Formats: sequence, structure tokens, C-alpha cells
Amino acid sequence: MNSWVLTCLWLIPAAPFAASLIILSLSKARRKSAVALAIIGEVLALALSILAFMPTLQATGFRAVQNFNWFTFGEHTLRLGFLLDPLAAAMLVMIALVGLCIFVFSVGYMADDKNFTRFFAYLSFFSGAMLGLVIANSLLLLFIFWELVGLASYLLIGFWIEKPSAAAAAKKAFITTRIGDMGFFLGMLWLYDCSGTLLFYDSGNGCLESAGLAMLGASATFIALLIFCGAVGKSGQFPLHVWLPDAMEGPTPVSALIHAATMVAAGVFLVARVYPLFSVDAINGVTPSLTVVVWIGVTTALMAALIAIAQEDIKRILAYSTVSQLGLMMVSLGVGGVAAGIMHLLAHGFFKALLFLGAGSVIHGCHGEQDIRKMGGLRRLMPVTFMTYAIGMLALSGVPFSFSGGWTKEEILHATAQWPKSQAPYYLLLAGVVLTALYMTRQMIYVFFGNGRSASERAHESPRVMTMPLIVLALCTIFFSVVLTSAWPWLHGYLTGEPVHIEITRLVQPMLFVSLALVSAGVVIGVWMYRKAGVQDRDRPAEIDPLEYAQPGVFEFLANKMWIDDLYDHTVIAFSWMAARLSDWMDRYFWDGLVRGFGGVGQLFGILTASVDERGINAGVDETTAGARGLGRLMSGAHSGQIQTYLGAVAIGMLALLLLYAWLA
Amino acid sequence: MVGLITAIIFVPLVGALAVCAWPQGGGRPIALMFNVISAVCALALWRNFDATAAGLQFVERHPWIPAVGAEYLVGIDGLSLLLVLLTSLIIPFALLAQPVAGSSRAFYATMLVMQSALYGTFTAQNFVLWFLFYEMSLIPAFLLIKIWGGENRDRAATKFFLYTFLGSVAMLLSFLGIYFAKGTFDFAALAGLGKNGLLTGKLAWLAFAGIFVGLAVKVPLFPFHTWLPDAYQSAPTGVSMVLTGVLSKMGVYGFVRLLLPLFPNQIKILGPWLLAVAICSIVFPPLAAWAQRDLKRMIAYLSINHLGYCMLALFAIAASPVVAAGIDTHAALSGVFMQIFNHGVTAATLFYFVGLLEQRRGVRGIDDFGGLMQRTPLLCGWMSVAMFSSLGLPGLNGFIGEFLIFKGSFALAAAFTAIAVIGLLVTAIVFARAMQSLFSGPLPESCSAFPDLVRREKLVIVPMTLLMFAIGIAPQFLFNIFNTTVTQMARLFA
Amino acid sequence: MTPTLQVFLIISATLFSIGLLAVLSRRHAIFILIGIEIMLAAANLNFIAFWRFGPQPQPPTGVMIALFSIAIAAAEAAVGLAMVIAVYRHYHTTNVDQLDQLRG
Amino acid sequence: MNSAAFIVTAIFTVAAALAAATLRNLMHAALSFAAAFVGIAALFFLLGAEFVGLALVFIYIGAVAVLVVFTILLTRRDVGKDRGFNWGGATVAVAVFACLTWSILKTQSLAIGAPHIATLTVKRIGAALMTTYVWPLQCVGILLTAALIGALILVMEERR
Repeated sequence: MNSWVLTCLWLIPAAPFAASLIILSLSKARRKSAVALAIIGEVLALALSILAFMPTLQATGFRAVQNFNWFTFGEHTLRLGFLLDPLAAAMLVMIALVGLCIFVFSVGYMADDKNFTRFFAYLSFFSGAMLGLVIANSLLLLFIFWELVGLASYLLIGFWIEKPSAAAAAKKAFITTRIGDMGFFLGMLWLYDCSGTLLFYDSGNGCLESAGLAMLGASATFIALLIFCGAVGKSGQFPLHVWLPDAMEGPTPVSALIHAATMVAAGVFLVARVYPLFSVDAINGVTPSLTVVVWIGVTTALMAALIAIAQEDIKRILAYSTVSQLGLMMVSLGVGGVAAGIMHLLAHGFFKALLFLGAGSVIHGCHGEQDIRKMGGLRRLMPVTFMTYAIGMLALSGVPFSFSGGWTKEEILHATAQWPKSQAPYYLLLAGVVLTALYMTRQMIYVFFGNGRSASERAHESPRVMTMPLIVLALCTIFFSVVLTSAWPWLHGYLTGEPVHIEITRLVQPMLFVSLALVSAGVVIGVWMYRKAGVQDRDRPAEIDPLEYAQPGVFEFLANKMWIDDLYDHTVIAFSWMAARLSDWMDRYFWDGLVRGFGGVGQLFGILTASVDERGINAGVDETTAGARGLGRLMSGAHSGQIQTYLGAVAIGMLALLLLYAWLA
Repeated sequence: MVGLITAIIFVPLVGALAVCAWPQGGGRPIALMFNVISAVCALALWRNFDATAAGLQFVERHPWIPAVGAEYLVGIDGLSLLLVLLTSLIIPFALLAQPVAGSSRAFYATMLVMQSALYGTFTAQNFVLWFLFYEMSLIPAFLLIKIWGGENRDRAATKFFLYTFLGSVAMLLSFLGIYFAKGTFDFAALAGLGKNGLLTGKLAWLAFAGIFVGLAVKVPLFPFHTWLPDAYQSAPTGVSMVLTGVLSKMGVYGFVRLLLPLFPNQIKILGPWLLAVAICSIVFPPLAAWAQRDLKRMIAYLSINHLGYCMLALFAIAASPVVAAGIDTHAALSGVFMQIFNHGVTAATLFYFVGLLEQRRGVRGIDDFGGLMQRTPLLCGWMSVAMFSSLGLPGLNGFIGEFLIFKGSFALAAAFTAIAVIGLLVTAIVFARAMQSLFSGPLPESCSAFPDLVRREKLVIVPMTLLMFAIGIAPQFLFNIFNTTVTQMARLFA
Repeated sequence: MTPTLQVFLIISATLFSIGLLAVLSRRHAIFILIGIEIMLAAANLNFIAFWRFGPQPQPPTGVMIALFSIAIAAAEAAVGLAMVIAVYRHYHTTNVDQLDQLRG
Repeated sequence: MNSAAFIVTAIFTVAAALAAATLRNLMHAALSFAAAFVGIAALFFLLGAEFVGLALVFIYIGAVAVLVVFTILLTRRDVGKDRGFNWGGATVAVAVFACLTWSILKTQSLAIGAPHIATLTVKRIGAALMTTYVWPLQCVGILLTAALIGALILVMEERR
């Protein structure tokens, strides 16, 4: 059943790609056709994804591989392939579903934009590339789609191209992720060199299969870390996270789709995909490369959560929250909870898309205002947005029971607690949970509660085309938890291939109470801290953040993103720019100067030669000439003009020759 | 019976005469017509080329000056065919790129002479003949820069000429040395001798140095590259296209055909140093490109960088201690060939775009423009494709060559290749900066009357861009041309 | 006595010297021409003599050269005499002593 | 070869030539010139080159000598004026004569008799001229034509 989908996996990314190409060739005015094409492409992709999802349910550990030759160079062939396993299938469905919601939302959100058609072309292009990424069975093919989603991200961040800040953010995103990609590229080359193939699974010969892994030896750690560089760049992990908050310059649906739900999670997906590389020679599930992953993840999770507390832009807060959540997933992968990490990825995809779309709805309702201090009291004005946003907020904060994020976060904490190497990540993550609840509460209070401020005066609820996706995503967020609970961890079993049974008693675990307590603590602290946010409180002016009032130093540190961007500006970027100027200078003056110096030496030599000529040789020539003239004058006497004299001379000459000949003979 | 290769060499020469003989005007149609003929010849070569056969094909051999071992010996293998096709592809577009107003019949005639010389260079298999064509391409290039160039053209042309000419002299002397020692100018024969050390002692090093310098100037390799930005900057658009698209390939071609087969031992000994030089060519020029204001100069520097990758792969192959030719040698060589072709297509297109911008605005400083995306979306879109191709985005042609080069070089010289990745990164920075300042931001007053692409311009851009996509997605048709040659050469270099 | 080659050569030499004498010693242009003709005839005599006394049989090369030489001499005489007339017209003299415009 | 005839002819020839070179009167000199050529032609006959001898007679006596006489007549006003004799030239001529004779006499290999020879027929000469020497013949033809035209141009009256 459904076998044709397995042989035609390429159709899944091809549908949105084709839609994108057709839309690009349409004229600007054909908005309706563009939307129709984009949505048809996405629906097709979703349908195919679900069709592809079906067979993976039938057998545990299902894996369908379809390899093909890309090209032959010399006597060797480069092969690529597509792969369908539970990881890919789950990702496919999530991406296509979230994508579809965001497409629909965009119809309303972008309704007034003059480059409407181009937007949908880019969006479809991204969707295709992302779908291709998850079903790639070759690190090279994955890299190709990886770069293409990067391109789509670049184009979409800079979509409002007349805004200089958007263009700068796009450039920053492109370059920052490319730094990581270069590591990925090198890791890929190294892997190719060691294992001789880039196919993940190739009936026993793939690089992720035991035979291939055995060939790696000690270099596995380095390969894994280099590939992880790519993940760091793409998933906004410290120290390459700086691009992600700036990427919020793009339209909000883009932030939702690319910079929250799907593309940024590709780094996590990549690590999960090549997990066998990370766990080569693992002792107790710990390897040097995984340890690095854990600590990068922990650093990112905490740092981003802290920064999020002091941001004013509704989208930036969510962006830092995304960075933080991605850090959390990395930790999960690092400590060995691959399934937990992916589950969180999927859940995060839904609720973060929901949050971003909610934020988009808020921004739309507030006529483009993004500063949370200027909002307030939107609860009554935008009820649907408020309700759905609240669901997303609870899921993100990690409230269990009926919110998917809670279950997956709990599972991650569980896995982290069991990490044999250190308990520190576990406790740091617990702190992160509190912080997450705190900054989300702050945001909720600022945006939806309290009195209305400047931006919310003319606010209105968004049209149905925008609220519908919110509702769908909210429902997904809630109902997704059905397959996540510890009583029936179906998704866990699906991903790991372990058998699963229902056991209600497992629902209640110590970890549940720990996380519930922490989340409550976070929410309570948040409510207490920000209860008077946005209004005059004693001698604190209304527009000053309570934390800023209480701890101006700390707040400034966090509000300025821990000075990391500035640090980069003054070190890495300044240094590179200096290197560039130096190279140019060297070229213009040193190397060219060297050449000119040689030229000058030649010229000097020329001058020297000329003077020798003038004084020495020329003088000699003059003398000779004078002598010759004298001689000539002498000789001209013999030229009598008398023909007979000449002839006589000839005769004498002949005579002389004759005599000479005779004498010689 | 005139062979196809002879035909393709002489058709442009006849064309040059025809352009000169034609009364007033009409230089371009005639030149294009002859380009169509030569393109047909090139396609016939491609069609009749046996991709599975080793060795030279379509060989034509006539005695020329037997006393000095000079022969008229032409023939093609996969590499030569690839370059002949590239020449046939780039030159017509370069002719189309020249604005009609500023060109004369002499311009087209000179271009055609250069085309003939290029065909000759890529097909000659005897040093004397090869050198003749090699030099023959130099003079038209000099004239084209000197007469039809932009500002500073005198200086740039002289610099170009002196540099390349001195390089050629060094190479000629080296070859004379080889000839007196070995008595042959035949490439194949010399390559056969090279395997066991062509020359010994000091003479070998002198000859190596001479040929190396001659070719390094042409490629150009750091630090012999300073003529290039000036020359490309001053040359008119069409000439820049040919210079970067085809002429710069002569150096790489020379390395593959001459230096590597003739001096394997010398390269092995100097290996790390040569690799370091290649790395310098990869890392510093894009950094310098970053600091440029002039778009043409910027692309010129990136051109050095792209050919630096080729050099990296070639030196890695020649310097590696690996004995047998394996997948890495094949990958590196295929990558070099791909890169040669791709860089020709991409860089020529980029120069074309810069020419279009210059034509519209009169200047070409990177900050003279802004917000073009609002005014000319088509131009920006297609130009971005060329830029992404140049920075090696997968799905476009640049990636294939660079991936294979890096794949091969990494296995043969890992540390150097790892450093070379910086070049990829900086290239991305340069293009990202260019795109930001050209396409985005508010539209300045001076650019508000910009026309978007017109049909004549699309005639050049669309085929080139489609080719980029074709190579990027399904490159097999190009690989078919030179796979056998790669295998054969890999065996030779091993 | 049968004349030998030497005898003919001596006669030829004598004629040559007489021609030379005329060329070198006489002031009149026509004498110079006459002298030249005699010298040429002496040369022809040499050709014929060498042919006659050379190893036989052989192709008549000497005769041929003599024939051609006579033809050329005739041409030379015609031109030479024409020049004498032209010179006379111009300078009103045929005395070569007075024709010294080439003096250096 | 008749030695008596030879001696007579030789003496006659040398004497006529000497007269042509030395006679004061131009007209007499011209006549002696013709006589000398008769002698030379006779020597050719003696050497078996009858055709050349005849050609010599025709050309020199029939044409050149007549031309010389015409020239003398055309430059008549100049004739008869007394002119010195250049003894230096005579000395040189004598020296050349002495030197040549000395070298001829000294060369022993030249003291050979005439071998028997088949008659050189005009037919043979004609055949040779038309085959082996056809190119020189053509050239001489052109030369003569050129000389003819040249001579004509030289003597033509200048037009003003």
C-alpha cells in the first residue's frame, strides 16, 4: 500500500518548488493565481506527506531508501538519495501542516503588500527546500537543501528590501549561517574522505551504517563537531545566534515559518539525523562531541532566556525564546534523548508558529506596532488572538496536562537528569524553565492585560483568514499532546521503534511536579513583578520596565543582548574588515609597488645605459665618424670622374688578382 | 580536406577579414554570423567526439618547420573540447554586450582574431604552435583594452601586456631549454618523458621556474595578479567578459597540459609552497574584493579567487604523495574542469550585468546604486542568480565544481583545503554586501529613471542563466565530455 | 705546326689587351666602344677555343655562350652608340676627358 | 687545321685590331675594326664554329660597324679634333698582355692539340637553341627588344 509514494518521494518537495517557479513567472498583478498556486502546492505536499507517513506506521523501524546517481566524474559516481523513516515522516507532516497554516495566514497578513506574488513564490520555494531537507538520504543532498533554505531565509528576511535594516539583517543571517555552513562543508568533506560515501543508508554501505562508521575511527569526533558547526549556525546556537533575533525584520509569517517552526530546527534535525556519527565509540552514551553539544545547548538556552526578559519587541522576545528552546533541544540530543529532542522540535513547531502568528495578528491589529510597552489590554479587543496566544504561551512555558510543550519539556528534563557526566545541565535547565515562564508572563501582561496604551487604541481583531490558522494551530498544540503523554508515549515509540503500551499510572511522575512547581513559580514571579507594568507605580514612570527600574545595570546588560553583537562588531567584523582593507592596500601598494619597483629598477638601468651611451659609446662613434669623413675626403680625390681612370683601376685590380693567384698557386 | 579543428581556428580569422572588408557599419552582424559558423563547428566537434575514447581526436598533423621540431599539430581531448565550447559560448555574448554606439568594425575584427587565437591555443598540441596562438591572443587583448578601454586604459593595457609578455618570454626560454635537451616540442611526447624526470639538475629548476612564472601570470596566481584588476577594470564590458571567461582559462589549461605532466618531481618538492601560494590566491583576493568600490574590480578579484581553487586542486594532485590515482584525483581534476567552465559562464555574466548597470548610470561604484530591486526587479533577480552561482550556491553551476575541488583537495591536502574554505566565506560576504548596497534600501534620485532589462539584454542573460541552472542540477552532460580525459590524466599524474 | 690551345689563347689575350688599350688610352667615346667590342670578341674567341679543344664529344655549350654573348654585345653596342649620340647632343662633345661630372 | 692559314689570319686579325685601336682617323679606325672582325670570324671558321663566325660577320660588320660609322657621321663636328694619347692606359694594357701571356704559357695543360670533331651543323645548333637553351634565347630576345627601345629613347629628340 502507498508504495508509489515511497518511490516518488521527490514529488513532495517538487510540488512547492514547481508552484514557486510558476508564481515567479507570473506578473505582479496576478495575486489570486499566486495564492492559489502556492496553497495548491502546499496542500499537495501535505497530502503526499501524509501518504508517506502512513506506511511508516505499519512496521517499527521502518526505513525506505531510494538512491540514484547524480553524476559520474572520472570513473566514480556521486550518488544521492531520498530517505523515509519515522523521523523524516514526522518532520514532513509537521512542516507541511504548519506551512499550510502560515500560507493561509499570510494571505491576510500580506494582503496590502505590493510584492504579494513574490512573497508566495519565496515561501513556496522555502517550503520545498525544507521538505527536501528532511527526506535527504545523503549528507550532500541535505547540504544542498540546507543552503537552499538558507537562501530562502535570506530572501524572506530581506523581503521588505527598501528597509535598510531588513537588508542588513538578511545579510547578517546569510553570512552568520554561512560561517557555520563552512564547518558543515568541511565536516562533510572529511566524512566523504573517510567513509567514501555521503549516503546515510545504502543497504549496509552508508556512512551512518556500522560498516561506514567503523571506517571513521578517531576522526568521528572532529567530523561530528564540524557538522555541528552547521547546526550551530542554522539553529541559532551560541556563539552564532546573533542573526536570529535580527531576522525578525522579515514579515511575521516568515518569522513563524522559517525562524521558529522549521528552518531553525533544521540544525536539531541534522544532529538527530547524523546522530550515529556523534555517538561513535560512546561510553555510557557520552562522547566528546555530544558533550560539546550539551554545553552549547545549555549556554544558549539560558543566555537566550535571560536576554528575552529585557526585550521590548514582541517578535524579538519570541525570537530569543526560539533560540532558548533550540538550545533545550540540543541539550536533549546531547544527553542522549534524541526522541525527546525531536518531539520537542515537533511540538515547538506547532506552538511557536502559533505564537508568532499570534504576534503577527497583534502587530496587524496594532497597525504595525511591535513594542510591547505601547500595547496593553488587547485581551478584550482581540479575543481569539488572546485565547490562542495564551495556549501557545502555556505550551511554551511548559505547563503539562493538555499542552504539548509541557510533556516534551518534561521528557527532556528527564533525559538530562539521567546524564551520567554531570548534573549541572539539569539544574541549569530547571532555571531556564523558570525564566521561560517569567518572560512569557511578562509578555502576556504587557500585551493583553492592563490598560490600553497608545498602540492599542485603534486595535481590532484580525480577519478570519488570519484567525483560522491560529485556531488550527492551537488545536494542534493541544491535541498533539495526546501522543506525547508519559501514559501513552506513542510518538516516542514511533521515533525510537520501541513498543509502546498505555499505562495510566505513569502519568504521575515526580518530574511532573517539579516542572509544574517551577512553571508556577515563574508565572507567579512574573505576575508579581509585572502586575503594574505599563502604568505609573510610585516614582517609576509608566514606560520604564519594572526590572529596569529595580536593576538598571542588569537590565541594560540583557537589553543589549549581553553585548555579544557589539563584541562581534568590534572584534570579528572589525578584524575582517581590516584584513580586507589590508589586502587591498597590499595589492595596490605592496605587490603592485614591488612590480613598479622592478619597473623602476629597469628604468634606472635604462637611464644608466643611456648615460654610458651618451658619454662613452657615443663619443667613440663621433670620433669614428669624424675619421671616416676625413678618409672620405681623401678618397674622393681619387674620384676624378674620368671613366678611363676607373677602368684603368679595374684593370690594375684584375692584374693584381691574377698575380696574387699565380703567387698562391 | 580541411579538418574541423582547422576550420574552427580559421573561421574567425576569415570573419575578421570579412568585417574589415565590409563597407561602413554592420560589423556586429558579420561577426556574429561567423560566430554562428564557428559555433556550428564546435557543436559538430562535440557531436562527433567519442567520449569514451582515450587520447587525442580529430588530429591533424602537417610538417611546418621541421628544422626546429615545429609541426602543425592540432587535436582535442575532453579538456580541449570543453574549452572550445566555452569559447564558442562566451564570445558571441561578449560581442552582443558591446554597446553598438561605441564600437567599430576594428573592434569586432580584433575580437575575432582573438577568438581564433583562443581556439588555436586550446587545440594545438605542439609547443611552437601553441605558443604562437598563445601570444596571438595577447596582442588583440592589449589592443582591445588600449583602444576601447575606460579610464586608465593606457596604464592598464601596458601593465597587462608587460606582465603577460614577460611571463611568455620566460616560458619560451624554458621551452627552448627543453627543446635543446630533448629535441621535441610535442606535448604528448614531452608528457611521456616528464614521467621519469624531463630534465635534471639546475636546468630542470630553471625551466620549471620559467614555465611556472609564465603560466602563473596568466592565471593569475598570487602574487603575480596585480595586472588583473586594472586590466579587467579598464577593459570594455565585452572584453572583460572574454578576458575572464576564456583568456584566464589559458593559464589553468597550461598548468594542466604543461607544468603538471612535465615537472612532477619539482612540484612534489615544492608542493607545500605551491599550495600556500594557491591559498593566498584564494584568501586574499576576496578580502581585497570586499574593500573595492568599483564593481568590476570587485568581480575581477573574485575571479582570481575562483581560479585559485583550480590551482589548489591541481597542486594538491601533483604534490600529493598518493601513488595511485583514486577517487580524489578524479574528483579534483573533474572539479577543476567544471570550475573552468562554470567560472567562464558565471564571471562573464556578472561582468555583463555590471556593464548593464554602468550603461544605465554611467558609473559603477558599489555605492552609486541603491534600491534597484524596486525599480528593476528583473535585472536584480537575474543578477542575483549569477551572484549566487559565483558564491557556490547548490543548485547552480558554481557548486558542482567547487564541491568536487574541495572533495578532492581535502583528501590530498586537508590542512590547506580547510584554510581555503575562508575564501568561500569571504566570497559570500562580498556578494552579500554587493547585493545589499545595490538592490536594497531606498531608491536614490539618480537611479529612478532606470529601465529594466530590454529584449536584447534578455537574449544574453536568459540562456546563460538557464545554462547555470542546467549545470547545477544535471551536470552529467558536461562530465561526459571529459570523464575519459580525467581518468587518463589522473593516471598520468599519479 | 698545328696551332695548340695556347696559341689561340695568346691571340685572344692579345686582342683583349688591344681592346683594353683602346678603352684606356683613347679620348674619343667611340674608340672606347670599339675597344669594348674587341674585348668581347676576344672573350668569345676563348669560349670557342675551349669548346674546340675540350674533350669530345660534348654539347655545343661554348658555341652557344658565344652566340648569346654576341647578341648581348650587339645590344650593348646599340645602346652604347645611342648614348654617345645622346651625350654629344647634351655636351656637344664626345671627349671623355670632359665628361667628369661624376668627380667626387 | 691549316697552320699556314691560321698564321696569316692571326697576324691579320691582330694587326687590324691594333689599327682599330690606335689609328688617329676615326673613319680609318672604324674600317680597321670591321677588318679585325673579319679576322676573328675567320678564326672561328678555323675552329670549326662556322655558324658563330657567320653570325659575327653579319652582326659586327653588317650592323655594329655600320652603326659606328653612322655615329661618327652624326657626331661629325667633333671629329678630327686632336686628342692626346693616354700612355698610362697603354702601359696598363701592355702589363695585362704580358701577364696574361705569361700565365697562359706557364700553364702546361693548355698545350694540347685539337681533337677530331664532328661537324657542328646548324641543325644541331638550332635544335639546341630550341630545347636546352630556349629560356636564355627568350631572355636574349627580350634583352634585344629592350635595347632597341632603349636606344631609340636615348637618341630621340627631347621635346619641350
